Amino acid sequence: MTERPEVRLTMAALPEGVGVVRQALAGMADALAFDQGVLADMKMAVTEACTNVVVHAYADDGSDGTADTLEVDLLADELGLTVVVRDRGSGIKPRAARSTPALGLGLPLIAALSDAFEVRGSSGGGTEVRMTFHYMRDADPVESNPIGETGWVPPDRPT
Amino acid sequence: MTERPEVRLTMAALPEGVGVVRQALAGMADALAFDQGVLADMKMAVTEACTNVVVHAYADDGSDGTADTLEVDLLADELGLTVVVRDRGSGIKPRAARSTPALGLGLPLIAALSDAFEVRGSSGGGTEVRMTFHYMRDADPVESNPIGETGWVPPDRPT
Amino acid sequence: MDANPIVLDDAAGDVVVVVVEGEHDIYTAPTLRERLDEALGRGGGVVVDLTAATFVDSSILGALLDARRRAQEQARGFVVSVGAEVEPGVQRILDITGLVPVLPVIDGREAAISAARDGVSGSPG
Amino acid sequence: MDANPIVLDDAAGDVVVVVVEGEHDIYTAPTLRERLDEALGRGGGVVVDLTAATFVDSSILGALLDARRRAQEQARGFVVSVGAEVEPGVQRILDITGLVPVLPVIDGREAAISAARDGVSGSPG
Ligand SMILES: Nc1ncnc2c1ncn2[C@@H]1O[C@H](COP(=O)(O)OP(=O)(O)O)[C@@H](O)[C@H]1O
Ligand SMILES: Nc1ncnc2c1ncn2[C@@H]1O[C@H](COP(=O)(O)OP(=O)(O)O)[C@@H](O)[C@H]1O
Repeated sequence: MTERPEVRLTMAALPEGVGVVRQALAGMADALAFDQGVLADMKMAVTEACTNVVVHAYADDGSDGTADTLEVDLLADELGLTVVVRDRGSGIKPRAARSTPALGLGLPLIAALSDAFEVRGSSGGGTEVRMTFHYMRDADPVESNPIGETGWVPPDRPT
Repeated sequence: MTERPEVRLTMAALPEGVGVVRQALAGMADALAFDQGVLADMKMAVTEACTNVVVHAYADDGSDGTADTLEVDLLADELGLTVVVRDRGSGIKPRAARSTPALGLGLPLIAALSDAFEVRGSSGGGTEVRMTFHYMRDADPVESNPIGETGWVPPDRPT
Repeated sequence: MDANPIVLDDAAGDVVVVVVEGEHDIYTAPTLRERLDEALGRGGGVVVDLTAATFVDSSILGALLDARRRAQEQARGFVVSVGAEVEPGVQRILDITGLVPVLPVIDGREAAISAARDGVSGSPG
Repeated sequence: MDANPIVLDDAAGDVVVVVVEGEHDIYTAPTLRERLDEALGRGGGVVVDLTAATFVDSSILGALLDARRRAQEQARGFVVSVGAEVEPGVQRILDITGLVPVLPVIDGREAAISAARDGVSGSPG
Protein backbone atom coordinates (compact mmCIF):
# COMPACT_ATOMS: atom_id res chain seq x y z
CA MET A 1 0.00 0.00 0.00
CA THR A 2 1.37 3.39 -0.95
CA GLU A 3 1.20 6.09 1.68
CA ARG A 4 0.25 8.79 -0.76
CA PRO A 5 -3.36 9.55 0.04
CA GLU A 6 -5.93 9.20 -2.71
CA VAL A 7 -7.60 12.25 -1.35
CA ARG A 8 -6.85 14.70 1.42
CA LEU A 9 -9.50 16.91 2.97
CA THR A 10 -8.23 19.90 4.93
CA MET A 11 -10.42 22.23 6.96
CA ALA A 12 -10.70 24.15 10.20
CA ALA A 13 -11.33 22.07 13.32
CA LEU A 14 -14.85 23.40 13.89
CA PRO A 15 -18.09 21.61 14.77
CA GLU A 16 -19.60 22.26 11.33
CA GLY A 17 -16.63 20.56 9.68
CA VAL A 18 -17.54 17.14 11.04
CA GLY A 19 -20.66 16.89 8.89
CA VAL A 20 -18.74 18.11 5.86
CA VAL A 21 -16.24 15.26 6.24
CA ARG A 22 -19.05 12.76 6.74
CA GLN A 23 -20.91 13.95 3.66
CA ALA A 24 -17.81 14.07 1.49
CA LEU A 25 -16.97 10.54 2.59
CA ALA A 26 -20.48 9.36 1.82
CA GLY A 27 -20.31 10.94 -1.63
CA MET A 28 -16.98 9.32 -2.41
CA ALA A 29 -18.01 5.92 -1.04
CA ASP A 30 -20.98 6.18 -3.37
CA ALA A 31 -18.53 6.34 -6.27
CA LEU A 32 -16.75 3.27 -4.90
CA ALA A 33 -20.01 1.27 -4.67
CA PHE A 34 -19.26 0.61 -1.01
CA ASP A 35 -21.39 -1.78 1.05
CA GLN A 36 -24.08 0.28 2.80
CA GLY A 37 -23.50 -1.30 6.21
CA VAL A 38 -19.76 -0.68 6.09
CA LEU A 39 -20.40 2.86 4.89
CA ALA A 40 -22.70 3.51 7.87
CA ASP A 41 -19.99 2.24 10.25
CA MET A 42 -17.35 4.32 8.50
CA LYS A 43 -19.46 7.47 8.76
CA MET A 44 -19.96 6.85 12.47
CA ALA A 45 -16.31 6.08 13.26
CA VAL A 46 -14.97 8.99 11.22
CA THR A 47 -17.50 11.33 12.86
CA GLU A 48 -16.22 10.28 16.29
CA ALA A 49 -12.58 10.79 15.30
CA CYS A 50 -13.30 14.25 13.83
CA THR A 51 -15.36 15.20 16.87
CA ASN A 52 -12.38 14.35 19.07
CA VAL A 53 -10.22 16.73 17.03
CA VAL A 54 -12.81 19.50 17.40
CA VAL A 55 -13.36 18.89 21.11
CA HIS A 56 -9.99 17.73 22.45
CA ALA A 57 -7.10 18.50 20.12
CA TYR A 58 -6.83 22.27 20.48
CA ALA A 59 -6.73 23.91 23.89
CA ASP A 60 -8.50 27.17 23.30
CA ASP A 61 -11.12 26.54 20.64
CA GLY A 62 -9.25 28.61 18.09
CA SER A 63 -9.63 31.78 20.17
CA ASP A 64 -5.94 32.51 19.62
CA GLY A 65 -6.65 32.91 15.93
CA THR A 66 -4.27 30.20 14.79
CA ALA A 67 -5.36 27.75 12.15
CA ASP A 68 -6.55 24.72 14.11
CA THR A 69 -6.70 22.20 11.33
CA LEU A 70 -8.55 18.97 10.78
CA GLU A 71 -7.03 16.79 8.08
CA VAL A 72 -8.61 13.66 6.69
CA ASP A 73 -6.77 11.35 4.29
CA LEU A 74 -8.35 8.54 2.32
CA LEU A 75 -6.14 5.66 1.23
CA ALA A 76 -7.65 2.88 -0.82
CA ASP A 77 -6.09 -0.54 -1.40
CA GLU A 78 -7.36 -3.95 -2.49
CA LEU A 79 -8.82 -4.80 0.92
CA GLY A 80 -10.51 -1.62 1.89
CA LEU A 81 -10.43 2.05 2.60
CA THR A 82 -8.21 3.54 5.30
CA VAL A 83 -9.27 6.87 6.72
CA VAL A 84 -6.69 8.88 8.64
CA VAL A 85 -7.98 11.71 10.84
CA ARG A 86 -5.12 13.99 11.84
CA ASP A 87 -4.69 17.13 13.93
CA ARG A 88 -1.75 19.34 14.96
CA GLY A 89 -3.02 19.68 18.50
CA SER A 90 -1.90 18.83 22.00
CA GLY A 91 -1.81 15.06 21.61
CA ILE A 92 -3.68 12.61 23.82
CA LYS A 93 -3.02 13.44 27.48
CA PRO A 94 -3.10 11.01 30.39
CA ARG A 95 -6.59 10.66 31.80
CA ALA A 96 -5.79 12.60 34.99
CA ALA A 97 -4.92 15.67 32.98
CA ARG A 98 -8.44 15.88 31.56
CA SER A 99 -10.89 18.30 33.02
CA THR A 100 -14.30 17.92 31.39
CA PRO A 101 -16.27 14.79 32.16
CA ALA A 102 -17.33 13.07 28.94
CA LEU A 103 -19.03 9.92 27.78
CA GLY A 104 -15.72 8.41 26.71
CA LEU A 105 -17.51 6.64 23.89
CA GLY A 106 -15.56 7.94 20.89
CA LEU A 107 -12.50 5.70 20.80
CA PRO A 108 -14.50 2.59 21.85
CA LEU A 109 -16.91 3.24 18.96
CA ILE A 110 -14.02 3.66 16.55
CA ALA A 111 -12.52 0.38 17.77
CA ALA A 112 -15.86 -1.41 17.48
CA LEU A 113 -16.85 -0.16 14.05
CA SER A 114 -13.55 -0.46 12.16
CA ASP A 115 -11.85 -3.59 10.88
CA ALA A 116 -8.53 -2.24 12.15
CA PHE A 117 -7.54 0.93 13.95
CA GLU A 118 -4.55 2.67 15.42
CA VAL A 119 -4.10 5.89 17.42
CA ARG A 120 -0.70 7.51 17.37
CA GLY A 121 1.11 10.80 17.69
CA SER A 122 1.17 12.57 14.36
CA SER A 123 4.48 13.74 12.96
CA GLY A 124 3.32 17.35 13.05
CA GLY A 125 2.57 17.01 16.74
CA GLY A 126 -0.97 16.17 17.63
CA THR A 127 -2.84 12.96 17.05
CA GLU A 128 -3.51 10.64 14.15
CA VAL A 129 -6.33 8.07 14.17
CA ARG A 130 -6.15 5.49 11.36
CA MET A 131 -9.20 3.37 10.67
CA THR A 132 -9.52 0.66 8.04
CA PHE A 133 -12.82 -0.54 6.63
CA HIS A 134 -12.86 -3.65 4.46
CA TYR A 135 -14.96 -3.65 1.30
CA MET A 136 -16.14 -7.13 2.24
CA ARG A 137 -16.58 -8.36 5.78
CA ASP A 138 -16.56 -11.97 6.94
CA ALA A 139 -17.84 -10.95 10.34
CA ASP A 140 -19.14 -7.88 12.12
CA PRO A 141 -16.12 -6.13 13.70
CA VAL A 142 -18.29 -5.27 16.71
CA GLU A 143 -18.18 -9.00 17.61
CA SER A 144 -14.41 -8.89 18.08
CA ASN A 145 -14.31 -5.43 19.67
CA PRO A 146 -17.41 -5.28 21.82
CA ILE A 147 -17.72 -1.93 23.45
CA GLY A 148 -17.96 -3.46 26.93
CA GLU A 149 -14.41 -4.78 26.63
CA THR A 150 -12.96 -1.37 25.92
CA GLY A 151 -13.96 -0.30 29.38
CA TRP A 152 -17.10 1.58 28.46
CA VAL A 153 -20.14 0.82 30.60
CA PRO A 154 -23.55 2.32 29.94
CA PRO A 155 -24.64 4.50 32.86
CA ASP A 156 -26.99 2.91 35.44
CA ARG A 157 -26.70 -0.49 33.81
CA PRO A 158 -27.49 -3.24 36.32
CA THR A 159 -24.01 -4.65 36.90
CA MET B 1 -15.29 36.95 2.20
CA THR B 2 -12.31 35.34 3.86
CA GLU B 3 -9.89 33.56 1.59
CA ARG B 4 -9.36 30.67 3.97
CA PRO B 5 -11.10 27.75 2.28
CA GLU B 6 -13.82 25.96 4.18
CA VAL B 7 -12.53 22.76 2.75
CA ARG B 8 -9.61 21.81 0.57
CA LEU B 9 -9.47 18.57 -1.39
CA THR B 10 -6.04 17.49 -2.59
CA MET B 11 -5.40 14.54 -4.86
CA ALA B 12 -3.40 13.30 -7.82
CA ALA B 13 -4.39 14.72 -11.20
CA LEU B 14 -5.74 11.42 -12.55
CA PRO B 15 -8.92 10.62 -14.47
CA GLU B 16 -10.41 8.72 -11.50
CA GLY B 17 -10.01 11.80 -9.30
CA VAL B 18 -12.60 13.80 -11.24
CA GLY B 19 -15.48 11.62 -10.05
CA VAL B 20 -14.15 11.72 -6.50
CA VAL B 21 -14.28 15.53 -6.51
CA ARG B 22 -17.77 15.48 -8.02
CA GLN B 23 -19.06 13.01 -5.44
CA ALA B 24 -17.46 14.80 -2.52
CA LEU B 25 -18.99 18.04 -3.73
CA ALA B 26 -22.40 16.41 -4.06
CA GLY B 27 -22.15 15.01 -0.54
CA MET B 28 -21.19 18.36 0.91
CA ALA B 29 -23.84 20.27 -1.03
CA ASP B 30 -26.32 17.80 0.41
CA ALA B 31 -25.31 19.02 3.87
CA LEU B 32 -25.82 22.63 2.71
CA ALA B 33 -29.34 21.86 1.41
CA PHE B 34 -28.29 23.28 -1.98
CA ASP B 35 -30.80 23.77 -4.78
CA GLN B 36 -30.76 20.64 -6.98
CA GLY B 37 -30.53 22.55 -10.24
CA VAL B 38 -27.59 24.64 -9.06
CA LEU B 39 -25.94 21.51 -7.69
CA ALA B 40 -26.25 19.81 -11.09
CA ASP B 41 -24.63 22.82 -12.77
CA MET B 42 -21.90 22.93 -10.15
CA LYS B 43 -21.11 19.24 -10.65
CA MET B 44 -20.87 19.77 -14.39
CA ALA B 45 -18.70 22.90 -14.25
CA VAL B 46 -16.34 21.47 -11.62
CA THR B 47 -16.04 18.25 -13.61
CA GLU B 48 -14.95 20.25 -16.66
CA ALA B 49 -12.40 22.24 -14.67
CA CYS B 50 -10.92 19.10 -13.09
CA THR B 51 -10.85 17.35 -16.45
CA ASN B 52 -8.81 20.22 -17.84
CA VAL B 53 -6.29 19.75 -15.04
CA VAL B 54 -6.04 16.03 -15.78
CA VAL B 55 -5.83 16.51 -19.56
CA HIS B 56 -3.97 19.79 -20.06
CA ALA B 57 -2.10 20.95 -16.95
CA TYR B 58 0.75 18.46 -16.80
CA ALA B 59 2.88 17.75 -19.83
CA ASP B 60 3.72 14.11 -19.44
CA ASP B 61 0.79 12.50 -17.63
CA GLY B 62 2.81 11.94 -14.47
CA SER B 63 5.31 9.67 -16.24
CA ASP B 64 8.13 11.64 -14.61
CA GLY B 65 6.93 10.42 -11.25
CA THR B 66 6.36 13.84 -9.76
CA ALA B 67 3.22 14.56 -7.84
CA ASP B 68 0.88 16.16 -10.36
CA THR B 69 -1.71 17.56 -8.03
CA LEU B 70 -5.30 18.58 -8.37
CA GLU B 71 -6.49 20.91 -5.62
CA VAL B 72 -10.08 21.94 -5.06
CA ASP B 73 -11.05 24.60 -2.51
CA LEU B 74 -14.57 25.33 -1.36
CA LEU B 75 -15.32 28.80 -0.03
CA ALA B 76 -18.81 29.57 1.23
CA ASP B 77 -20.22 33.02 1.85
CA GLU B 78 -23.71 34.52 2.15
CA LEU B 79 -24.35 34.51 -1.59
CA GLY B 80 -23.08 31.18 -2.65
CA LEU B 81 -20.33 28.64 -2.91
CA THR B 82 -17.09 29.38 -4.72
CA VAL B 83 -15.15 26.40 -6.00
CA VAL B 84 -11.50 26.92 -6.93
CA VAL B 85 -9.86 24.24 -9.07
CA ARG B 86 -6.08 24.65 -9.00
CA ASP B 87 -3.09 22.91 -10.52
CA ARG B 88 0.70 23.45 -10.49
CA GLY B 89 1.03 22.71 -14.16
CA SER B 90 2.17 24.46 -17.31
CA GLY B 91 -0.46 27.19 -17.33
CA ILE B 92 -2.80 27.94 -20.22
CA LYS B 93 -0.80 28.23 -23.44
CA PRO B 94 -1.74 30.25 -26.50
CA ARG B 95 -3.94 28.28 -28.85
CA ALA B 96 -1.20 27.76 -31.46
CA ALA B 97 0.95 25.92 -28.95
CA ARG B 98 -1.67 23.22 -28.49
CA SER B 99 -1.33 19.96 -30.30
CA THR B 100 -4.35 17.72 -29.71
CA PRO B 101 -7.62 18.69 -31.34
CA ALA B 102 -10.39 18.85 -28.78
CA LEU B 103 -14.01 19.86 -28.46
CA GLY B 104 -13.09 23.08 -26.71
CA LEU B 105 -16.27 22.84 -24.67
CA GLY B 106 -14.85 22.90 -21.15
CA LEU B 107 -14.33 26.61 -20.48
CA PRO B 108 -17.53 27.60 -22.36
CA LEU B 109 -19.50 25.16 -20.18
CA ILE B 110 -17.90 26.57 -17.02
CA ALA B 111 -18.79 30.09 -18.16
CA ALA B 112 -22.36 29.11 -18.99
CA LEU B 113 -23.11 27.13 -15.83
CA SER B 114 -21.58 29.38 -13.17
CA ASP B 115 -22.92 32.66 -11.81
CA ALA B 116 -19.38 34.09 -11.99
CA PHE B 117 -16.06 32.68 -13.10
CA GLU B 118 -12.45 33.62 -13.51
CA VAL B 119 -9.41 31.83 -14.94
CA ARG B 120 -5.99 32.96 -13.79
CA GLY B 121 -2.45 31.84 -13.23
CA SER B 122 -2.09 30.22 -9.84
CA SER B 123 0.58 31.47 -7.46
CA GLY B 124 2.30 28.08 -7.49
CA GLY B 125 2.54 28.24 -11.26
CA GLY B 126 -0.20 26.53 -13.17
CA THR B 127 -3.82 27.53 -13.47
CA GLU B 128 -6.65 28.42 -11.15
CA VAL B 129 -10.31 28.36 -12.20
CA ARG B 130 -12.70 30.05 -9.74
CA MET B 131 -16.42 29.42 -10.15
CA THR B 132 -19.19 30.88 -8.00
CA PHE B 133 -22.63 29.33 -7.68
CA HIS B 134 -25.36 31.32 -5.95
CA TYR B 135 -27.65 29.55 -3.49
CA MET B 136 -30.57 31.39 -5.11
CA ARG B 137 -30.73 32.36 -8.75
CA ASP B 138 -32.85 35.12 -10.26
CA ALA B 139 -32.12 33.86 -13.74
CA ASP B 140 -30.45 30.94 -15.46
CA PRO B 141 -26.77 31.90 -15.96
CA VAL B 142 -26.85 30.13 -19.33
CA GLU B 143 -29.07 33.00 -20.57
CA SER B 144 -26.31 35.55 -19.98
CA ASN B 145 -23.46 33.29 -21.10
CA PRO B 146 -24.89 31.31 -23.98
CA ILE B 147 -22.39 28.84 -25.24
CA GLY B 148 -22.62 30.16 -28.80
CA GLU B 149 -21.18 33.51 -27.72
CA THR B 150 -18.07 31.96 -26.27
CA GLY B 151 -17.11 30.89 -29.75
CA TRP B 152 -18.21 27.28 -29.48
CA VAL B 153 -20.22 25.99 -32.44
CA PRO B 154 -21.71 22.51 -32.55
CA PRO B 155 -20.19 20.53 -35.42
CA ASP B 156 -22.22 20.38 -38.63
CA ARG B 157 -24.79 22.81 -37.37
CA PRO B 158 -26.56 24.56 -40.26
CA THR B 159 -25.04 28.06 -39.99
CA MET C 1 -35.22 25.61 5.65
CA ASP C 2 -33.25 23.63 8.23
CA ALA C 3 -32.44 20.18 6.83
CA ASN C 4 -31.90 18.85 10.35
CA PRO C 5 -34.63 20.33 12.55
CA ILE C 6 -35.25 19.67 16.25
CA VAL C 7 -38.72 20.84 17.29
CA LEU C 8 -41.02 20.44 20.30
CA ASP C 9 -44.47 18.91 19.81
CA ASP C 10 -46.96 19.60 22.60
CA ALA C 11 -49.92 17.78 21.06
CA ALA C 12 -49.85 15.02 23.68
CA GLY C 13 -50.51 17.50 26.52
CA ASP C 14 -48.67 16.29 29.61
CA VAL C 15 -45.87 14.67 27.58
CA VAL C 16 -43.77 16.86 25.31
CA VAL C 17 -42.17 15.26 22.27
CA VAL C 18 -38.77 16.44 21.01
CA VAL C 19 -38.83 15.57 17.31
CA VAL C 20 -35.33 15.06 15.90
CA GLU C 21 -34.94 14.83 12.12
CA GLY C 22 -31.93 14.32 9.84
CA GLU C 23 -28.26 14.13 10.82
CA HIS C 24 -27.09 15.16 14.28
CA ASP C 25 -23.64 15.44 15.75
CA ILE C 26 -21.40 17.83 17.71
CA TYR C 27 -22.64 20.69 15.52
CA THR C 28 -26.31 20.34 16.49
CA ALA C 29 -25.79 18.83 19.96
CA PRO C 30 -26.02 22.29 21.64
CA THR C 31 -29.41 22.87 19.95
CA LEU C 32 -30.63 19.48 21.13
CA ARG C 33 -29.50 20.30 24.68
CA GLU C 34 -31.47 23.56 24.53
CA ARG C 35 -34.60 21.82 23.28
CA LEU C 36 -34.26 19.14 25.96
CA ASP C 37 -33.92 21.87 28.64
CA GLU C 38 -37.06 23.48 27.26
CA ALA C 39 -38.89 20.14 27.25
CA LEU C 40 -37.82 19.35 30.82
CA GLY C 41 -38.94 22.86 31.81
CA ARG C 42 -42.53 22.04 30.88
CA GLY C 43 -42.86 19.82 33.94
CA GLY C 44 -44.34 16.67 32.34
CA GLY C 45 -42.86 13.59 30.68
CA VAL C 46 -40.42 13.82 27.79
CA VAL C 47 -40.22 11.73 24.62
CA VAL C 48 -37.39 12.13 22.12
CA ASP C 49 -38.62 10.89 18.75
CA LEU C 50 -35.76 9.70 16.52
CA THR C 51 -38.05 8.20 13.85
CA ALA C 52 -36.93 10.70 11.21
CA ALA C 53 -33.33 10.92 12.39
CA THR C 54 -30.82 9.51 9.91
CA PHE C 55 -27.64 9.82 11.96
CA VAL C 56 -26.79 10.43 15.62
CA ASP C 57 -23.32 10.29 17.18
CA SER C 58 -21.99 10.01 20.74
CA SER C 59 -22.46 13.75 21.39
CA ILE C 60 -26.17 13.24 20.82
CA LEU C 61 -26.26 10.18 23.07
CA GLY C 62 -24.46 12.26 25.69
CA ALA C 63 -27.16 14.93 25.51
CA LEU C 64 -29.89 12.28 25.78
CA LEU C 65 -28.25 10.58 28.78
CA ASP C 66 -27.87 13.91 30.58
CA ALA C 67 -31.53 14.77 30.02
CA ARG C 68 -32.57 11.31 31.16
CA ARG C 69 -30.55 11.69 34.39
CA ARG C 70 -32.30 14.97 35.13
CA ALA C 71 -35.71 13.48 34.36
CA GLN C 72 -34.96 10.62 36.76
CA GLU C 73 -33.87 13.02 39.50
CA GLN C 74 -37.26 14.70 39.14
CA ALA C 75 -39.12 11.35 38.88
CA ARG C 76 -40.34 12.26 35.39
CA GLY C 77 -40.87 9.97 32.43
CA PHE C 78 -38.12 10.00 29.75
CA VAL C 79 -38.36 7.75 26.71
CA VAL C 80 -36.73 7.68 23.26
CA SER C 81 -38.86 6.46 20.36
CA VAL C 82 -37.87 5.09 16.96
CA GLY C 83 -39.89 3.99 13.93
CA ALA C 84 -40.47 0.50 12.57
CA GLU C 85 -37.56 0.92 10.16
CA VAL C 86 -34.60 2.44 11.98
CA GLU C 87 -31.80 4.01 9.89
CA PRO C 88 -28.43 2.22 10.25
CA GLY C 89 -26.92 5.54 11.35
CA VAL C 90 -29.19 5.43 14.40
CA GLN C 91 -29.79 1.73 15.04
CA ARG C 92 -26.13 0.73 15.05
CA ILE C 93 -24.97 3.13 17.78
CA LEU C 94 -27.96 2.25 19.98
CA ASP C 95 -27.27 -1.46 19.53
CA ILE C 96 -23.56 -1.50 20.22
CA THR C 97 -23.62 0.89 23.15
CA GLY C 98 -26.26 -1.22 24.89
CA LEU C 99 -28.39 1.88 25.43
CA VAL C 100 -31.72 0.46 24.20
CA PRO C 101 -32.86 -0.67 27.67
CA VAL C 102 -31.04 2.20 29.37
CA LEU C 103 -32.51 5.26 27.67
CA PRO C 104 -34.98 3.37 27.11
CA VAL C 105 -35.73 3.09 23.37
CA ILE C 106 -39.30 2.12 22.43
CA ASP C 107 -40.90 1.43 19.04
CA GLY C 108 -43.44 4.03 18.01
CA ARG C 109 -44.13 7.53 19.28
CA GLU C 110 -47.54 6.71 20.77
CA ALA C 111 -46.19 3.81 22.82
CA ALA C 112 -43.34 6.04 23.97
CA ILE C 113 -45.77 8.79 25.02
CA SER C 114 -47.79 6.31 27.10
CA ALA C 115 -44.63 4.98 28.73
CA ALA C 116 -43.36 8.50 29.50
CA ARG C 117 -46.79 9.38 30.91
CA ASP C 118 -46.45 6.35 33.22
CA GLY C 119 -43.15 7.73 34.43
CA VAL C 120 -40.90 5.24 32.67
CA SER C 121 -37.31 6.42 32.41
CA GLY C 122 -35.17 3.42 31.70
CA SER C 123 -33.68 0.44 33.46
CA PRO C 124 -32.99 0.67 37.23
CA GLY C 125 -30.98 3.78 38.03
CA MET D 1 -20.40 -4.97 -9.90
CA ASP D 2 -19.65 -1.91 -12.03
CA ALA D 3 -21.81 0.99 -10.86
CA ASN D 4 -21.39 2.71 -14.24
CA PRO D 5 -21.65 0.02 -16.92
CA ILE D 6 -21.52 0.47 -20.69
CA VAL D 7 -22.80 -2.63 -22.51
CA LEU D 8 -23.83 -3.58 -26.03
CA ASP D 9 -27.34 -4.87 -26.66
CA ASP D 10 -27.81 -6.78 -29.92
CA ALA D 11 -31.48 -7.63 -29.47
CA ALA D 12 -32.60 -5.30 -32.25
CA GLY D 13 -30.58 -7.23 -34.84
CA ASP D 14 -29.32 -4.78 -37.45
CA VAL D 15 -29.08 -1.91 -34.95
CA VAL D 16 -26.77 -2.32 -31.96
CA VAL D 17 -27.61 -0.40 -28.79
CA VAL D 18 -24.83 0.92 -26.57
CA VAL D 19 -26.44 1.11 -23.12
CA VAL D 20 -24.80 3.72 -20.90
CA GLU D 21 -25.73 3.75 -17.20
CA GLY D 22 -24.64 5.92 -14.28
CA GLU D 23 -21.99 8.67 -14.25
CA HIS D 24 -19.56 9.08 -17.12
CA ASP D 25 -16.63 11.40 -17.58
CA ILE D 26 -12.95 11.41 -18.59
CA TYR D 27 -12.43 8.25 -16.52
CA THR D 28 -14.90 6.11 -18.46
CA ALA D 29 -14.65 7.93 -21.81
CA PRO D 30 -12.00 5.46 -23.09
CA THR D 31 -14.37 2.55 -22.32
CA LEU D 32 -17.19 4.28 -24.16
CA ARG D 33 -14.89 4.85 -27.15
CA GLU D 34 -14.05 1.13 -27.17
CA ARG D 35 -17.71 0.12 -27.02
CA LEU D 36 -18.57 2.58 -29.79
CA ASP D 37 -15.76 1.13 -31.92
CA GLU D 38 -17.18 -2.32 -31.29
CA ALA D 39 -20.69 -1.16 -32.14
CA LEU D 40 -19.54 0.54 -35.36
CA GLY D 41 -17.65 -2.66 -36.21
CA ARG D 42 -20.90 -4.61 -36.38
CA GLY D 43 -21.81 -2.88 -39.64
CA GLY D 44 -25.38 -1.81 -38.86
CA GLY D 45 -26.94 1.25 -37.23
CA VAL D 46 -25.90 2.43 -33.76
CA VAL D 47 -28.05 3.73 -30.93
CA VAL D 48 -26.52 5.10 -27.73
CA ASP D 49 -29.12 4.80 -24.97
CA LEU D 50 -28.58 7.36 -22.21
CA THR D 51 -31.89 6.61 -20.44
CA ALA D 52 -30.14 5.27 -17.34
CA ALA D 53 -27.22 7.70 -17.46
CA THR D 54 -27.13 10.16 -14.57
CA PHE D 55 -24.20 12.32 -15.65
CA VAL D 56 -22.22 12.86 -18.86
CA ASP D 57 -19.54 15.49 -19.43
CA SER D 58 -17.86 16.99 -22.50
CA SER D 59 -15.45 14.03 -22.84
CA ILE D 60 -18.48 11.81 -23.35
CA LEU D 61 -20.02 14.21 -25.86
CA GLY D 62 -16.65 14.21 -27.65
CA ALA D 63 -16.74 10.41 -27.92
CA LEU D 64 -20.34 10.52 -29.21
CA LEU D 65 -19.57 13.20 -31.80
CA ASP D 66 -16.55 11.23 -33.06
CA ALA D 67 -18.61 8.05 -33.43
CA ARG D 68 -21.38 9.97 -35.16
CA ARG D 69 -18.89 11.43 -37.66
CA ARG D 70 -17.63 7.95 -38.49
CA ALA D 71 -21.17 6.62 -38.83
CA GLN D 72 -21.97 9.47 -41.22
CA GLU D 73 -18.84 8.75 -43.29
CA GLN D 74 -20.09 5.20 -43.67
CA ALA D 75 -23.71 6.33 -44.29
CA ARG D 76 -24.88 4.44 -41.19
CA GLY D 77 -27.59 5.43 -38.74
CA PHE D 78 -26.42 6.97 -35.46
CA VAL D 79 -28.94 8.11 -32.84
CA VAL D 80 -28.80 8.89 -29.12
CA SER D 81 -31.87 8.01 -27.06
CA VAL D 82 -33.05 9.30 -23.69
CA GLY D 83 -35.99 8.41 -21.46
CA ALA D 84 -39.11 10.41 -20.72
CA GLU D 85 -37.50 11.80 -17.56
CA VAL D 86 -33.96 12.93 -18.34
CA GLU D 87 -31.55 13.47 -15.44
CA PRO D 88 -30.39 17.11 -15.05
CA GLY D 89 -26.79 15.85 -15.33
CA VAL D 90 -27.60 14.70 -18.89
CA GLN D 91 -30.36 17.07 -20.07
CA ARG D 92 -28.54 20.26 -19.18
CA ILE D 93 -25.39 19.62 -21.23
CA LEU D 94 -27.42 18.45 -24.24
CA ASP D 95 -29.60 21.57 -24.04
CA ILE D 96 -26.92 24.20 -23.70
CA THR D 97 -24.54 22.74 -26.25
CA GLY D 98 -27.30 22.66 -28.85
CA LEU D 99 -26.49 19.01 -29.61
CA VAL D 100 -30.06 17.64 -29.48
CA PRO D 101 -30.67 18.05 -33.24
CA VAL D 102 -27.01 17.39 -34.05
CA LEU D 103 -26.39 13.99 -32.49
CA PRO D 104 -29.50 13.62 -32.82
CA VAL D 105 -31.22 12.90 -29.49
CA ILE D 106 -34.57 11.09 -29.65
CA ASP D 107 -37.04 10.12 -26.90
CA GLY D 108 -37.26 6.40 -26.32
CA ARG D 109 -35.00 3.53 -27.33
CA GLU D 110 -37.48 1.97 -29.76
CA ALA D 111 -37.99 5.21 -31.69
CA ALA D 112 -34.21 5.65 -31.76
CA ILE D 113 -33.70 2.13 -33.12
CA SER D 114 -36.21 2.77 -35.94
CA ALA D 115 -34.53 6.06 -36.79
CA ALA D 116 -31.06 4.48 -36.80
CA ARG D 117 -32.39 1.67 -38.99
CA ASP D 118 -33.60 4.33 -41.44
CA GLY D 119 -30.08 5.71 -41.56
CA VAL D 120 -30.75 8.85 -39.52
CA SER D 121 -27.58 10.43 -38.18
CA GLY D 122 -28.36 13.98 -37.24
CA SER D 123 -28.92 17.33 -38.84
CA PRO D 124 -27.35 18.08 -42.23
CA GLY D 125 -23.63 17.32 -42.20
N1 LIG E 1 -7.53 14.21 18.72
C1 LIG E 1 -7.32 14.21 20.06
N2 LIG E 1 -6.48 15.13 20.63
C2 LIG E 1 -6.28 15.15 21.97
N3 LIG E 1 -6.87 14.31 22.82
C3 LIG E 1 -7.73 13.38 22.34
C4 LIG E 1 -7.99 13.27 20.94
N4 LIG E 1 -8.85 12.25 20.75
C5 LIG E 1 -9.12 11.73 21.97
N5 LIG E 1 -8.44 12.40 22.93
C6 LIG E 1 -8.45 12.11 24.39
O1 LIG E 1 -8.90 10.79 24.57
C7 LIG E 1 -10.02 10.78 25.45
C8 LIG E 1 -10.98 9.69 25.06
O2 LIG E 1 -11.65 10.02 23.88
P1 LIG E 1 -13.04 9.36 23.52
O3 LIG E 1 -12.97 7.91 23.74
O4 LIG E 1 -13.40 9.78 22.17
O5 LIG E 1 -14.07 9.91 24.58
P2 LIG E 1 -14.59 11.40 24.85
O6 LIG E 1 -14.33 12.20 23.62
O7 LIG E 1 -16.03 11.22 25.12
O8 LIG E 1 -13.82 11.88 26.05
C9 LIG E 1 -10.60 12.17 25.34
O9 LIG E 1 -11.34 12.53 26.48
C10 LIG E 1 -9.36 13.02 25.16
O10 LIG E 1 -8.75 13.32 26.38
N1 LIG F 1 -5.70 23.58 -16.19
C1 LIG F 1 -5.19 23.86 -17.43
N2 LIG F 1 -3.85 23.86 -17.64
C2 LIG F 1 -3.34 24.12 -18.86
N3 LIG F 1 -4.08 24.43 -19.95
C3 LIG F 1 -5.44 24.46 -19.81
C4 LIG F 1 -6.05 24.18 -18.55
N4 LIG F 1 -7.39 24.30 -18.71
C5 LIG F 1 -7.60 24.64 -20.02
N5 LIG F 1 -6.42 24.73 -20.68
C6 LIG F 1 -6.22 25.11 -22.11
O1 LIG F 1 -7.38 25.78 -22.56
C7 LIG F 1 -7.92 25.12 -23.70
C8 LIG F 1 -9.44 25.20 -23.71
O2 LIG F 1 -9.99 24.39 -22.71
P1 LIG F 1 -11.47 23.86 -22.83
O3 LIG F 1 -12.36 24.98 -23.16
O4 LIG F 1 -11.79 23.15 -21.57
O5 LIG F 1 -11.50 22.88 -24.05
P2 LIG F 1 -10.77 21.49 -24.30
O6 LIG F 1 -10.38 20.95 -22.96
O7 LIG F 1 -11.79 20.65 -24.97
O8 LIG F 1 -9.61 21.80 -25.17
C9 LIG F 1 -7.40 23.70 -23.60
O9 LIG F 1 -7.34 23.08 -24.84
C10 LIG F 1 -6.02 23.91 -22.99
O10 LIG F 1 -5.07 24.24 -23.97
